[in-house]
Amino acid sequence: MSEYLPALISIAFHGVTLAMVLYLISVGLSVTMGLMGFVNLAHGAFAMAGGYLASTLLSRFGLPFALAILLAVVVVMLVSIVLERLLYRRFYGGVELDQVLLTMGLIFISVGAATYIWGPLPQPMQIPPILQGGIEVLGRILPVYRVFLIVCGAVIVTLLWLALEKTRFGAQLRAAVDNLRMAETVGINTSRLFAFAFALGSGLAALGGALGAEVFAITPGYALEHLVYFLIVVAVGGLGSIRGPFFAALMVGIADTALKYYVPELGAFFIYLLTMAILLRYPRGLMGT
Amino acid sequence: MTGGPTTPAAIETRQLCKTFGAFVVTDTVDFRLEHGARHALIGPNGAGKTTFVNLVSGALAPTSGTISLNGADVTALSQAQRVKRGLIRTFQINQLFRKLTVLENVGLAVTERHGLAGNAWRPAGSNRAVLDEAFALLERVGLAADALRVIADLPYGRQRMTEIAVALGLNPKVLLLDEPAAGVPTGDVGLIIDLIEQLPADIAVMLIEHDMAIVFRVAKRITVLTEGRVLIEGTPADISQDPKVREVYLGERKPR
Amino acid sequence: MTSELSKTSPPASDATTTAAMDNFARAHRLSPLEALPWLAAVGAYFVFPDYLALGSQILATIIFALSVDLLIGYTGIVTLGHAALFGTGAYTAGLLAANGWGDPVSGLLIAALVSALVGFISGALILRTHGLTLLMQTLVVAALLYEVANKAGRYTGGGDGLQGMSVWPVFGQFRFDMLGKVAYIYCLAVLFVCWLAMRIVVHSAFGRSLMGIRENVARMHAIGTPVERRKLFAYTLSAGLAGISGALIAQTTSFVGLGVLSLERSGSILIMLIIGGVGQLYGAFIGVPLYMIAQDRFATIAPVYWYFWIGLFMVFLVLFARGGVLGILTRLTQRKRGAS
Amino acid sequence: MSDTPSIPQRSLALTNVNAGYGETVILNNLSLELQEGTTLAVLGRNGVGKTTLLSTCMGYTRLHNGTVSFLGQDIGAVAINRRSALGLALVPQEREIFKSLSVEENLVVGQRPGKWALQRVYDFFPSLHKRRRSRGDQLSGGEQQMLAVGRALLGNPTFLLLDEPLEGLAPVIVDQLLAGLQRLKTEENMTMMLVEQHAHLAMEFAERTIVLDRGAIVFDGPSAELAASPEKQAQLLGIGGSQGR
Repeated sequence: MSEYLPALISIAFHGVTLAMVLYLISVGLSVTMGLMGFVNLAHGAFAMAGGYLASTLLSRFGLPFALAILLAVVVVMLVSIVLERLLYRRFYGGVELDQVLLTMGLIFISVGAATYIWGPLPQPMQIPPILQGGIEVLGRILPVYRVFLIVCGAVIVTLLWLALEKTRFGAQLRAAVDNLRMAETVGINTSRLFAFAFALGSGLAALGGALGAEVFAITPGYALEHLVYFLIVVAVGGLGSIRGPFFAALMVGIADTALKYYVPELGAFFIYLLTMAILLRYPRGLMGT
Repeated sequence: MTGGPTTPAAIETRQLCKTFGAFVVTDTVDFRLEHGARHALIGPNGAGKTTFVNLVSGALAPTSGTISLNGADVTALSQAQRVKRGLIRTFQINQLFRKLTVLENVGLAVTERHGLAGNAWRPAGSNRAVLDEAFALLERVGLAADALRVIADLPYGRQRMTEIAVALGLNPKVLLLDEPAAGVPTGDVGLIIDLIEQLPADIAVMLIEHDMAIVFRVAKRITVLTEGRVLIEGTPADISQDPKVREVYLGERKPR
Repeated sequence: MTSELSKTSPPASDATTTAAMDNFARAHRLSPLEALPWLAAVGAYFVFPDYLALGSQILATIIFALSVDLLIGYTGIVTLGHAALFGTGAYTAGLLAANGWGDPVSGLLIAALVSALVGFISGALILRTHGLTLLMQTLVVAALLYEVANKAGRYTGGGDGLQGMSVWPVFGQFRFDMLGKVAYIYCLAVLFVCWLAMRIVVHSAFGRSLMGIRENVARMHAIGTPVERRKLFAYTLSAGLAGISGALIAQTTSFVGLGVLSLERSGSILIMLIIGGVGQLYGAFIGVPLYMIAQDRFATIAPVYWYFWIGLFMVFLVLFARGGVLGILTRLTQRKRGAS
Repeated sequence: MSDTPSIPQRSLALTNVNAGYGETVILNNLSLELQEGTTLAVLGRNGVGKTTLLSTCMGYTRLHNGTVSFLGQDIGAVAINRRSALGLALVPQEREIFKSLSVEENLVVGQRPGKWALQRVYDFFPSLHKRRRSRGDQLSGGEQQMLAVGRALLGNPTFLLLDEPLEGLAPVIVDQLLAGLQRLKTEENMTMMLVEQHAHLAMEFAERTIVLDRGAIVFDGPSAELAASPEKQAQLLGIGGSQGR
């Protein structure tokens, strides 16, 4: 048993790291898809933008790590509000095909723009010295940065859930998911609510993209390459759900890590198979409404 | 057949139930629609009338209970299979192809009935027999002049008539009419009533309708549904005199 | 059935009605305009002899776009994973040619059958879902097959692509030449057959019922249409067409890479189709050449900008020009007619 | 604001309204005016457009023709949430309680400052206070109805649209709710439009009654007039009366 333990710890550890990043990036997508009825395929582009911005602020402008990440998140949120007002809102609850086309277009724009500005190679993220190195846990050396990532993710998830449960904004968001028309009837400005929710989701994606740069490397093709995983987390978790994607992310993160460890020759095959099976059994996802 | 005490009904439901989550919309309904019947189903909003139509027609699967058509259990059959056996429904809200003509709307149904709609080879318009049959049907129901007009351009009353014409194109043995006159302006209601009264006598008709004028003109039997249950069934005279009905359906209470 | 038909009253007597019904019955007849794409294709053979390789790619890709149009435009099934079936056809033809069976025509047919089979099986599973879930399922099927091809490197060459394809002459007579003349004619002939089949299908009663399903499923159920079966048949047909397209490209380029199964492939074909116009049969003939010629020009000059501009163009399209080029043309002709 | 009796202001006015869902027109050329502080009962058989009338006031329907104005402002194109801000509130037929919100959250989620505050609603409906931590989907029918009314009140409306608030409630609850509505009328001078199946209760409650048939008004007058005439009731509302036609 003891000989398996280090491997299991390692899998759990790296699986949870992957899950945290996946969740941060995908949770906003769940809101756009569930609440606004919008297939935002370009969601990953916000994560990518967060990564690029943070790394540039770090390497070129020498900002402190925390400040660089924060600034990147804020910028992405502002840009996402502009996009939401100008583009996205016209297509809420509209024809799926238009949404697919629009967001595919945005993905392509993001690919082109990123290649032009940063070139085709992965963008390195400078990690502050304090987060470098490793610590030993039960006979395994675990990288400090990944521990930091898990802690960070856990804190943000807790804050997010608290905000959703305890604040008026959270109550309004839940009310709108429950019954959009009634939410408007009691006077909630759902249009503004959507913009806020969209910006929040984009900001979380940017955070996930920036912090998780070593899990999902920052390259121009980012939004397209990882799209399937982001969508799987949302679809399996349940559209519109905030908690569902968390468990889906854990499932995907740990399964992916374990499978790549034990049966690397099969790659992501089982994840896809599992997703198909879950969606056939639960078309609205595990925690969908 | 000869030994049975009763002949099988056109439609018979036994202990039919449908729940959505904890919410019971159809509650152990036993219902018989006799051959050639003119039977109205009435009840307040939310009594589960449309749900009942959806269950009988096969658009929804019941939680429990059975539905039989001419004595044969059809509970497990798909909507398409029930249509093939002559069980046809119309919709409370028009479900027509708005960009197509009246003739095409009916033609689609006729094509489907003849089993020609799966043919991927023959051009759709080339089957003259189908078109002629559809047109003859429109002449019969008084829509011939509108045959080539697009649905979206028709007055609402005519659209509702087309809704029934589509059902007739399927050769119904049992016809479930879900509020055929809903949304029709008062002046045109007569057209709908005439159309229902002229339906061939061998078709069993179940009619959901709020307008009591229509119900009392057309129906020979009435079932009152409240909260998913059958409250009472009887002749129009029975129903109009029943105090329970007056209370539940009209909300009458003794002033206190 | 015949007794039903003969029972009806005699045909409409009214002369105008009869004329209108005759028109209706003739709706599927060919119009002279429909010769245009073929004249253009034959013309291109003589006018641009240096671009026949690109031309063959365009012709083959039109078939792929047609197959997607059958689903999206006619049946209303939005798929983000049609590369799964395109790629299946490509790998089938490729594997046949790499393993000693290089006959193109039979290879094409086998590829079509295999793709149709994969389409039938996956369709039977995923078509039960709707909307976003269905979209996801199409995506996942494609991702699944991509992973299979990627990991079965021993047979497929994995990321390096399938090596050693040897394609025999067409009908044992016409060897694929360096200039791509034979390839072009071969693709054109196959496209013509596929177009003909597609045209027959969309004008048939079956095609009509697909459009009915797209417009109003509830009504189709109520008139007794076995909706799921029709959708599955459409999906299988579409899969077969996609397989033919993939096989054509594999045979004419003698190469198959993982790209044939990629999300990019599924996405770009959608874009090409939408640029042309959805659900009108000829959108594919406009969108595919426009996209691929522009890509060829732009991508050689400034590949970095290509994605950017095509993305911008798509956003523009969805904001201002829904219905694609065909939609714009229709609106223009209608406006002209309205003005006169 | 002044305490001197003022000339009653026009609250809500519909002029030649054709409205419905999508292409379907349910209300046919309907005109109606209501003064501030008055109560109106809307009666009629099922399916004649009573709910559609309320929905049109709230902005759910498609207005094909005509105008809807509130406090002198044309609101035909005003968004639902803006109508709420102007002072319109709806208690819908199905209550439509937010099921994943607690009772208290249901109340405050759309709260606007004004004389109706949370505590006042709890005083009004004490049983809501007891259940304030329960989730919306764990309430009884009566509690849901009180919550729906309380939720509407916390928006501090001047006009309350009530769609069959008494339906499906136990008699004792009906009395409680009616008492509450009565207080709103007399103490708060609330303008109310009440759709009810319980015709007598509604006529007792509201001073004016309209009867709808096929989307048009077929009776408009003092409630007492209709209440005093069984023949008229039978003709307009009853099922016995239409039999001989």
